[in-house]
Amino acid sequence: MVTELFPKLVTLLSFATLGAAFLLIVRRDLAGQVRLFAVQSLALAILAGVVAAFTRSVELASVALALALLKVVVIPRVLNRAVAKIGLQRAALPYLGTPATLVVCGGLVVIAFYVMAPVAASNPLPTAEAIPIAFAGVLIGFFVMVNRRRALTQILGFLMLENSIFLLALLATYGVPFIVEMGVFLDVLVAVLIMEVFIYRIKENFDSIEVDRLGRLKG
Amino acid sequence: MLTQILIEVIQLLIVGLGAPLLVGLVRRVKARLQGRRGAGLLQPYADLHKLLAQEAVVSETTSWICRFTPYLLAATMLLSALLVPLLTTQTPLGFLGNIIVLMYLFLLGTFFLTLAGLDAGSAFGGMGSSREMAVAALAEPTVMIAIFAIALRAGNTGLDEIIRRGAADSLLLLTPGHLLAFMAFFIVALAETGRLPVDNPATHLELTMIHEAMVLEYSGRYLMLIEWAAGMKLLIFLALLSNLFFPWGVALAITPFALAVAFVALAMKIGALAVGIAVLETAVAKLRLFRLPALLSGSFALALLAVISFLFVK
Amino acid sequence: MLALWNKIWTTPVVTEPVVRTYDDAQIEAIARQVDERARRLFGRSLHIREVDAGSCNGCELEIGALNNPYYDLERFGMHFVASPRHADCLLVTGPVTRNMADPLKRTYDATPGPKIVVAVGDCARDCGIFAGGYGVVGPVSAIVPVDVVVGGCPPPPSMILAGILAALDMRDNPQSVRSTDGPVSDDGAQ
Amino acid sequence: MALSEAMTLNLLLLTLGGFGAGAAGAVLAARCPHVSRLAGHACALIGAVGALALGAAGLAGGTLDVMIPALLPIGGLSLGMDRLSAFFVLVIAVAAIPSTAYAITYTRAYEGKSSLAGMGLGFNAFLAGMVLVVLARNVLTFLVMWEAMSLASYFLVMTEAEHRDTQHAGWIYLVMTHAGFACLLVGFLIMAHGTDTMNLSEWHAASATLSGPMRHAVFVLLALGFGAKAGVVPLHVWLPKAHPAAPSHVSAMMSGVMIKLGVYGLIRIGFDWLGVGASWWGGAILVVAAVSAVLGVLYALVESDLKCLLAYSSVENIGIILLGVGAGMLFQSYHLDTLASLALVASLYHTVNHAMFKPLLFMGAGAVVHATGTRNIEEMGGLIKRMPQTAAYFLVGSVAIAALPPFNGFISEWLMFQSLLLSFQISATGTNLLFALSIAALALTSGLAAACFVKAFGITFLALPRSERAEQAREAPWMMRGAMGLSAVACLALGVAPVGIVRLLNTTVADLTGAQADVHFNWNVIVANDAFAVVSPLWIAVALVSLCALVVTALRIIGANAAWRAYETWGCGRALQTSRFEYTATAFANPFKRVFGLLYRPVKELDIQFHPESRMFVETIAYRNETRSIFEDALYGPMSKLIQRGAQRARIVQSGNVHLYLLYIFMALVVLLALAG
Repeated sequence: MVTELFPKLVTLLSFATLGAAFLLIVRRDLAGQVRLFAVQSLALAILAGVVAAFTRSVELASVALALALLKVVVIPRVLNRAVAKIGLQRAALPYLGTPATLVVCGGLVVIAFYVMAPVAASNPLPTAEAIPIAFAGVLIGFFVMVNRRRALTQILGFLMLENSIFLLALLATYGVPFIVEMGVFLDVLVAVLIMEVFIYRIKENFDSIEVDRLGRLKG
Repeated sequence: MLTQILIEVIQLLIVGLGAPLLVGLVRRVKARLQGRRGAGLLQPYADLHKLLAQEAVVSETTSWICRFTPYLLAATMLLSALLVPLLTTQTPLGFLGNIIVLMYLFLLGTFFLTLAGLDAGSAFGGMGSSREMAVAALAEPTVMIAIFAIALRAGNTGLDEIIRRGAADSLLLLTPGHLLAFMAFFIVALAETGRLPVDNPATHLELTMIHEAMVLEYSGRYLMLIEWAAGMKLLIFLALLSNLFFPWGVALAITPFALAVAFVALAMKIGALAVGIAVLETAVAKLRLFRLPALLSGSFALALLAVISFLFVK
Repeated sequence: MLALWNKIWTTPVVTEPVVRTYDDAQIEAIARQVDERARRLFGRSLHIREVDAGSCNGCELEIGALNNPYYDLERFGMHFVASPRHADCLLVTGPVTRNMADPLKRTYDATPGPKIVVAVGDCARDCGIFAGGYGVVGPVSAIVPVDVVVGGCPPPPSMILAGILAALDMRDNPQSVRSTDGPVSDDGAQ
Repeated sequence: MALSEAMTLNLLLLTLGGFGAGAAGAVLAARCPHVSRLAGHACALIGAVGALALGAAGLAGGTLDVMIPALLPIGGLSLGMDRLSAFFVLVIAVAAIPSTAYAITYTRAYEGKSSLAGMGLGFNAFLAGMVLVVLARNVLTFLVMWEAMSLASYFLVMTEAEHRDTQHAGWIYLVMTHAGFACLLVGFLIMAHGTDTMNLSEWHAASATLSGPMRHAVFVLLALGFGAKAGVVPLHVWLPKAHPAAPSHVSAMMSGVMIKLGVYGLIRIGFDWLGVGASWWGGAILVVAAVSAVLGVLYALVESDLKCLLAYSSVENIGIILLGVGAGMLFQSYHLDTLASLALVASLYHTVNHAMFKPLLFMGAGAVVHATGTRNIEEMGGLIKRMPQTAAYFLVGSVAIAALPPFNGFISEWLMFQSLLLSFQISATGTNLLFALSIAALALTSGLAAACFVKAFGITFLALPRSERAEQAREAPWMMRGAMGLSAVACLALGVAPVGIVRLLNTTVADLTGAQADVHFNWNVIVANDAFAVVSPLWIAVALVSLCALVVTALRIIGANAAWRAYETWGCGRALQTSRFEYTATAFANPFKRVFGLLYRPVKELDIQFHPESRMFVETIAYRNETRSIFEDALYGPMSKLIQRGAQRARIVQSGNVHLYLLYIFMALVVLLALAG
C-alpha cells in the first residue's frame, strides 16, 4: 500500500506546486501572489516531509522544517512588509494578458514534459515520474521573471524558480546534502532582503518600481 | 423490466422534484452567510406553484419559437435526467447516449433559449442571448477536453462505465489529473448553470444579466418551466460532478439497500457541492463580461493539464 | 479572503424576528397574523416589481432597506424582480408625472394576472406636496387600480412590508375588501 | 448483390444524357427564356436522379469500366467506379436533386436579366463535370473534367457580371482555382512520371516505386491543389466571395458539393494513390483542418451577409470533414486501421450531411434574399411570420449544421468526437497532444457554430422586420418550398436513422483502409469501438418528443393556468417598440469579436459631428466597425504586390522586337536539347 501510495502522493503534491504557480500567474494583486507563494512553499515542505518519512532521513526532515519556517513564514512576511510599504496592491503589470500567458505557460508545461520524459523514465527512484512537473515549474518561474514589469513580482518569479529547483533535486536524488541546502536557503534569504532594500531605493528614486524605467540609467 | 422502469421513474422524480429543493438550499445557505434568515428551503416550490397559477403574457412580436422553447427546455433536462447515472451504474436508458450526448442536449436547450431571447425583439433579450451563447461556446472546449481526460482514465466515454472504473480505483483522489479535471469541470459547471462569478442568478440589473436577461419576456407557466429547467440543469451538473469524480456509494448492483445507500450518498454529495457553491458565491464578485475568457481559458488550461498528466504520468 | 470569512463567521443573523419596530399596533397585528399564516401554508411567493412614477427617491431608499439583512424581505418568500412579466405585485411610488403615466400603465398591462398594486408613500396616495403641480397627472390610483396604499413620507420599511403582507392576504381572500386605504378607480384596463 | 455492368452503364448514360439534354435544350430554346429555363433544369433533374441511382448502384457493388480512346489524347476518356467514387456521385446527387428542383422556379427571377441559355448550359456542364471528375480513371480525364467543372462554375458565378463585386469575386476565383490547377497538374505529372502510368487506379500499387522526396513533393502539390478547391484556410479566400455572388442554387451546389471534390482528392491521395503516407501528412492535414474549422466559423460569426456567412460556414465544415481525413491518415500511419476507418466514416458521414443541410440553407437564403432584395441580415427580421415554411426549413438546417440532436449533423460530429477521443491508443506523446488540441478545436467549433446559426436564424427570421422590404416579404413559391422540405426531411431522416448509411460507409472505407471500423448496431443503437461509446439517435428523438408531450399533459393535469394574453414587448414601459431597438447581428457577434480580437483585427471608427454652436448638440454620428481578414492583409496583399512588381520587371523582356522573340525561341530550343541530351 505504502509503496503504491508514495509516488501518487509525490506526484499530487508536485502538481499542487505547479497549480500554485499557475494561480500566481492569474492572480493580479501582490498580497494574493505572496500568499500563493507561501502555499506553494507549504506544499513543497509537506512533500519534503513525505519523502523524508519514506526514506527515514532525519536530514531531509530538518530541511523540510527549515523550508517551512523560511519560505512559509519568514519570506512571505518580508515580502508583505515590502508590499505594505510600497503600497501597490494590484500591480503585476505583465507584458502579456492573462489568456496569452496561460497559453504560453501551457506550452512550457508541454515542452517540459516532452524534454524531461526520457530523463524521468531513466531514473529508477519512485519519485521520478514527477520530474517533468518540477522542470515545468522552473520554466514557468523563468517566464514569470521575464513577463513581469514590476521588481517585486520579479522576486516572486525568482523564488518560484528556486522552489522548483529544490523540487527537482528532491525528486531526482532525494535532495542534495543538508549543508548545501542550508547554504542555499541562507543565500535566498539574503537575496530577498537585498532585493527588498533595492526596491525601496528604486521606489524612492523613481517613484515607481517598473523595471522598464531602469533602462534610463544607462549612459 | 419493472425494476428498470422503476429506476428511471425514480431518476425523473429525483431530478424533477429535487431541483427546487437544491435551489432553495443554495439560497438558504447564502442568506445565512450574509447574516440573513432567508426564505425556507421549500420556497422555490411555492414560487413555481405560484407561477403555474398565473396567466402568461406573451410579447405580440414573438413566434411559435418563444412558446415552444420552455417545453423543449424542460424535455431536454428530463431526458438528461434519464441518461445520467444518479443512483446506479446500470442506468436502463444509459444506452441512449454518453456524456457527449449529454453536452449536446444542453447545447440544444441553450440554442433554443437564445433564439427565444431574440424572438421578442427587445434589446435585453438579444443581449442575454449573445452573452449566453458566448459563454456556452467558450465553455465547450473545456468540457470536451475534460471528457477526454476522463475517457483517458476510464478507457470509455459511457457515463456508467466511467463511474464503475472510478469506484474500483482506491487512489482516485490522489491522481492529479483527476483533480485537475474536476476543477476544470467545476468551473464549466458554474459557467453553464449561470452561477457566480460568471453570472449572478440574483441580480435585478438588466445590464449585468446573462441568463436572466434572456428570459425577461417569459411569464406564467412558461417562466415556471424555464426556472424549473434551470434548477434541473444545476442538479444534473452537480450530480455529474459528484458521481463522475467522487463515485462513492453509487450502487453497482440493483438491490433496494444499495439504492437507498446510493440515494443518501448522492444527497450528501450534492448537498456538499451546493454548500460549496453558496460559499463561493458569497466570497467572489461577478466577473466583468470581458474577463470571463480569462476564467474559461484558465479552466481550459486545467483540463489540458489533466490530459497531459494522464498521458505522461500514468 | 480570510478576513471576509472571519466577518461572515462572527456576524450573527441580524434579521428582526417579526415586524415590531413600528408602533402602529394595527399594522403590527396584521403583519404578525400574516406571517403566521405564511408559515402554515409552507411559505409563500410574491414577486415584486418596483415602479418609480416620479418619486423624490425617499421611498426608494426605504424600499431598498427591505432587502438588507435587517428587514430581509426574502424570508417571507418575496423578492424584487427585473421584469413585470415575472412579477405579481407592483410597488408604485411617487406622484404620477406626465412622463411616467404611460409607462406605469404599460407596466401594469405587462404584468400577468392575478396581480396586486401597492402604492407607497403620501405622494402615491394623493400627490403629497406635489399636488397640483403642472407636471403631475395625479395619484397612482388615477392611472392603475390600487389594492393597498401605504401612507407616510417616507413610510418606514416595516410599514411597507406590512402593506405588502396585507395585499398578499387580500389576494388569497379575494372576498375581503379591495382596499384598506385610499381611493380606487377602475379606469385601468384589465 | 452483383449488379451487371450494363445496368450501371445505362445509369451513367441516363445521368449524362439528362445533363446533355438539359444543356442542349437550354441552348436551343435560347430565344424563349421561359422554355430554356424549364428545359435546362428539368432535364438536369432527370440527370440528378440518374446520378442518385448510379451512386446507389455503385455502393451496392456495381462497377463501371468505360474506355473511349478517341475522345481524348494520351490515354483517352477513361471512366470507372469504385465505392468511394459511387459515394461521391451519391453526394452530388442528394444535393443536386433539391437544388435543381428549386432552380426550376428560382431562376424565374433571372428572366430578362441574364442569359438563361448560358445558365442552363453552365449548370448542366457543371453537374456533369463533377460526376465525371469522381469517375475519372486516368490523368487526362481527371484534369479535363476538373477544368470543365471549374470553368462552368466560374461562368455561373459571373451570372450577374454587371456588379463590380461579382467581377472581383470571379477574378479571385479564377486565379485561385487555376493556381490550384497548376499544382495539381505538376503533381500529377511527377506522379505519372515516377510511376510510369497515367492510369489512376494503378497508382496505389505503383506508388511504392516512387522515391521518398518525390512522394512528399507529390503529396504537397496535390494537397495544395485539392486544398484550394476545398477552401481550407489559408486557401479559402475565393470561397466567401464566389459563393455569395452566384445564384443560390449554384451556391448550393458549389458549397454543398464542389468543394467536397477537394476532399475527394485528399482522400484519394491520403488513402489510395500514395499508399500509407508519412505521419506528418496526416498531422499537417489535421492542423490545417482544425485551423480551418475554427477560423471558418469565427469569420462566419461576424458576417452579416447571409450568403457570405454560409460560405464561411462551408470553410468550417470542410475543416470538420478534414479532421476525420487527417485523423484517419494519422491512425493509418500508426497501423490502427479500424480507427482510421472510424475517422473516415465520420468524415464521409459529415460530407453527405453537409451536402444536405448546406444546400438547404442556401436555398432558404435564396428565398429570403429574393423576398427582401438584400443579402444583409441587418435589414431582415420578422420573416418567420411572413415566410413560415421557409423559416421552419431554415431552422431545421440551422439546428442540423449546429450539430444538435436529433438532426444529422449531430451524428457525424459525435462519430468524429469518438474517433478523436480514441486517439489515446496511439502511444506517441506529440501526436496525443495534437489530437487533444483538435478535440478542443472541434468542440470550440461546434459551440461557435451554434452561436453563428442562432444569429443567422434569429436575426433573419425573428422579432420585427428591420426594413420595408422585409415587412412586405412573401412566402416562396411551392416548388422552392418543396425542394427545401425535401432536404429538411432528409436531414431529419439521416439524423434519426443513421444505421443503414453508416453500414454502407463502413464497407466503402474498408476498401481504402483494409479494415472495417468497429461499429455495431443494435436496435438503432450505435456502439462504437467495443462499447467505448454508445448513442441511440432514434430513441433520443422519440424520448425528446414524448417528454415534451409529457410536460404538456402534466401541466394540464396539475391545473396550470392555460390562459395567455399577447401584449407588447417589455421595453421598460417605453412607448414605441420599433425594430430600431432590436439587438443587431453586429451586436450579437460583438462578444466574440472582442474575445478573438487578435484574429479579427477589428477596426472601429467613431465620428461625431457636433453642432457648431455647442458641443452639447450632436448633428451626426457615424460609426464604423468592421473586421479585416488577416489572410488578405498579411498573406495575399504582399503576395499580389510581389507578383505585380515581378510582372513590371518582366515587361522588359517584352520589347516588341521580332528578332528578340526569335532569339527566345532559339534559346529555349537549345536549352531543351541540352536537357534532353
